[in-house]
Amino acid sequence: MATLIEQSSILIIAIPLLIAFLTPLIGMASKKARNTVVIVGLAFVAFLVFALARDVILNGIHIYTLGATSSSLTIPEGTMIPVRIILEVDGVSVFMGIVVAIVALVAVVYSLSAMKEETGQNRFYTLLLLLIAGTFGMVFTGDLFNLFVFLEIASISGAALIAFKIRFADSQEGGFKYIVVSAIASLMVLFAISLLYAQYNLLNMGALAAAMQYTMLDRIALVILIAAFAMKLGGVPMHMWLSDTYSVAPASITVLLITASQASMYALMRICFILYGVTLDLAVVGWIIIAIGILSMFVGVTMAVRQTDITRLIAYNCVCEAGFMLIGLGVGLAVLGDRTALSTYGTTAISGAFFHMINHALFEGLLFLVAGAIFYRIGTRDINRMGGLGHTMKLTAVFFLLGALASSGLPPFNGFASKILIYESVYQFNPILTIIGILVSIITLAVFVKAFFSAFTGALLPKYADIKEVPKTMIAAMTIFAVIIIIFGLFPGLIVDWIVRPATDALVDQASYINAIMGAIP
Amino acid sequence: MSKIVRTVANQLMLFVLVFGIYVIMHGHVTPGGGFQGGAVIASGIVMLIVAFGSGHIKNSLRERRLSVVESSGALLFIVVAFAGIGTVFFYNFLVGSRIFGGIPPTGSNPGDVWTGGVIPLMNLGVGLKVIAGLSAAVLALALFSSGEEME
Amino acid sequence: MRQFFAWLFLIVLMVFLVIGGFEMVHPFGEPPSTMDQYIIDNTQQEAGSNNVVGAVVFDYRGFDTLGEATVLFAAVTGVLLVLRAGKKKEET
Amino acid sequence: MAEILIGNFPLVAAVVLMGIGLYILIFRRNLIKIVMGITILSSSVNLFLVTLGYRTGGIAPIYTDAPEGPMVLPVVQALTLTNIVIAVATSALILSLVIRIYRHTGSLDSKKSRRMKG
Repeated sequence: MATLIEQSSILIIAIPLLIAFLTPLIGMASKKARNTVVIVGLAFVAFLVFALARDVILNGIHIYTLGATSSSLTIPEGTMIPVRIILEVDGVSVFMGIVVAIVALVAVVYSLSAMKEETGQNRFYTLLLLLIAGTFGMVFTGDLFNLFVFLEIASISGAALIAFKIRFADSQEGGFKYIVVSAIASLMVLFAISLLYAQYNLLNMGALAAAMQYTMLDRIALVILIAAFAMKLGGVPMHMWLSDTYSVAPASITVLLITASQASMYALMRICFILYGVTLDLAVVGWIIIAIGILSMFVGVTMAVRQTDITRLIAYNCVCEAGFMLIGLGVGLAVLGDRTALSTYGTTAISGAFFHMINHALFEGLLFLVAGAIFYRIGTRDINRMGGLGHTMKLTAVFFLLGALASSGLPPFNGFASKILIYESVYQFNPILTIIGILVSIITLAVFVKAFFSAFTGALLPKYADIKEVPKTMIAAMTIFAVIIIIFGLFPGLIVDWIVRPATDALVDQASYINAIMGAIP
Repeated sequence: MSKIVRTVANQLMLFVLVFGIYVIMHGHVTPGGGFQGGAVIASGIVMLIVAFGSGHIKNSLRERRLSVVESSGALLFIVVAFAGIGTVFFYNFLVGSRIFGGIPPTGSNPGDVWTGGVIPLMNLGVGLKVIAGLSAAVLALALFSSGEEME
Repeated sequence: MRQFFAWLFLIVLMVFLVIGGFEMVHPFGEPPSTMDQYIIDNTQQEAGSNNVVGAVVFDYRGFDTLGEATVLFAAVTGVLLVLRAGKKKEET
Repeated sequence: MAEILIGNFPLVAAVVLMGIGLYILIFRRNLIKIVMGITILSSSVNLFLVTLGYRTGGIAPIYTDAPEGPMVLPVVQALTLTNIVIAVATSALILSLVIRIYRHTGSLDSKKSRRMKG
């Protein structure tokens, strides 16, 4: 068991890759064997993630040097800097890992019946696994260039999956937009990495953080990195692609794309808090991120009001919710240098953002799965052409209501628990931000109530009279999300103590991240 | 294409193959490696597609087989990486052993193929992957734009 | 108007990059090289390879290459997925 | 100024290529040209990376029959190799999507073939 945990950080990335390479071969022989291998493999990966999370939270940062004579040998003899690629797993990484592991399992379970009728399933599952492996790689790696490579894996497999439904022209357009945006963003990331490499001849994040001088070139690199990752996570003004791609992708893929976006947000935090840290001009950078957050909230919620397409509505709500996380993180970043402010409300704001991140993945995931279920049965996404679906698809209606209430931040659901953390801490930083947040939440509620009433209540339309509830595995997938939402809503304190608080502590503790790589060298 | 082009392409393919395999298998001694050699051979296959037409090539290069070759190349790569997990993932466990285990003298030397540890094996895996992958992609694009479709 | 702002953005970005890049990047031909010099000096013992770039690609940064091979694999799979012949007739 | 430009000629070339790539991405609406823009942008980053690793009078970092002289930095060359392969993969995928879009809409103009707005 100890060896398994020691190797687990690489196994979590390598096992999905291995299964992805095997899937085309197994799939030729038997569909059932392929589905079993995918599910069992991902369940094993999820188990490893939880075991690793427990170990990291109890024993501190986990280091894995690839290709060295020993996995803890970060710095080879005869030099003072790390040479090889190092996986560095701290509280933030395992937090993101838990999010990805839960969502990945649910997405695969949902796909089993949702994709039954489609052609090209072998390739679908291959790319699904690659997307999951890419996201895991992004959150576990401690090397900047490695981050870029995994970003590319996630974007390319994501784009191909968005275009999966080839009979609709919209899907191809969505895939095209996603890949163009991702390609530009990742080239910007690479350019920024090369600027950093040019000065320090390093690629490891911990070593770079230790060597960081915050010169003019570093500032340029920081601006480019923030722009690129904000583009990838769909922050306004670079949000145009998000609604077009999320609305046309198969529902299980959209859920994974949300986690891929959150991995970009993780990378943004990693760069601001760990790579640059207190050398940063904190207030300015913090306010830039807060500004992106406020804009995202406003634009997301106002655009959501206008939508008649149910998936586009949820996609704009995603933009809006991402704004909440950005505000929480921005406030945390703005007070990072100020110890008293950090301990009174800074860490609470970051905790709120983290908690909202996992909640966001859960309730937006649930909403997208519900929208996918409706599309699966009636073949349209237009709210105005739906009506009375609650009579026949009772469970789906309940799940939609659950997701909508959680997203609007009503007690006792999980969205309330995380939003209240953000509200109360941000209020001490700047009260206006809290007022904006509450306002946006109210409008969100109005949007969802309208959508719910026109889609699920009212008289049952005659053309939908013989609509049945969706297949069992789809219901099972939605139930998993719903149960976790309710548990998180009822016991928020436990979740915050177990996984959110360690993540927050790891994020503000730049010194131990550097020490894990550089050892005793100051 | 005309008969001259097809005959010349047929003859040239042999040299392309030999050169590509040379580049792949000497990747640890001379400039080159799996990606470069794979691209050389894949461009040879593109030459055949241009000369004979994609419909003709489709009959001999079936998509299924290309998929199998591509997957096995990728699997060879990741399995060699996994094989080092007794020490650390990606550990070069073959240096100093019987297989490709030679250690070249320090500094400038004439070069020896029997060196490099796992590097030649990984080059081979990547080479197979790139050959099959690039030809499959080009073939699919060519077939699709000429109106036919892959299986 | 949009054109004007786009041009402005482009020009400002270029000036920014040129000034920032030329003034700050190390002088051409004399890069800082602690990590790279270590690799150049130790490749032959550690990886047993004469080709230093090959050793970096497959040994020191082998994980990147695994990712790179995966990117290619994903792209080829994606091309074949997008260009597959759907069984159902297209209905747009 | 002139000395800086001549001394850093490869950097100038990289920035010019980057400008061309961004110009295409911002102002051109043809989908194929967008693919070309991304490829040019990627080439500019590759050129920049390789330039960073150059040492005056350096030789290729390969010990087989190596002449005397300092070796240029190998890591950037490996990074460039990775990025080249990634660029190939990206453009292959984008081109296949463009072919599909062309089949569906009969146009390569991004304004005409665009269906989703807002």
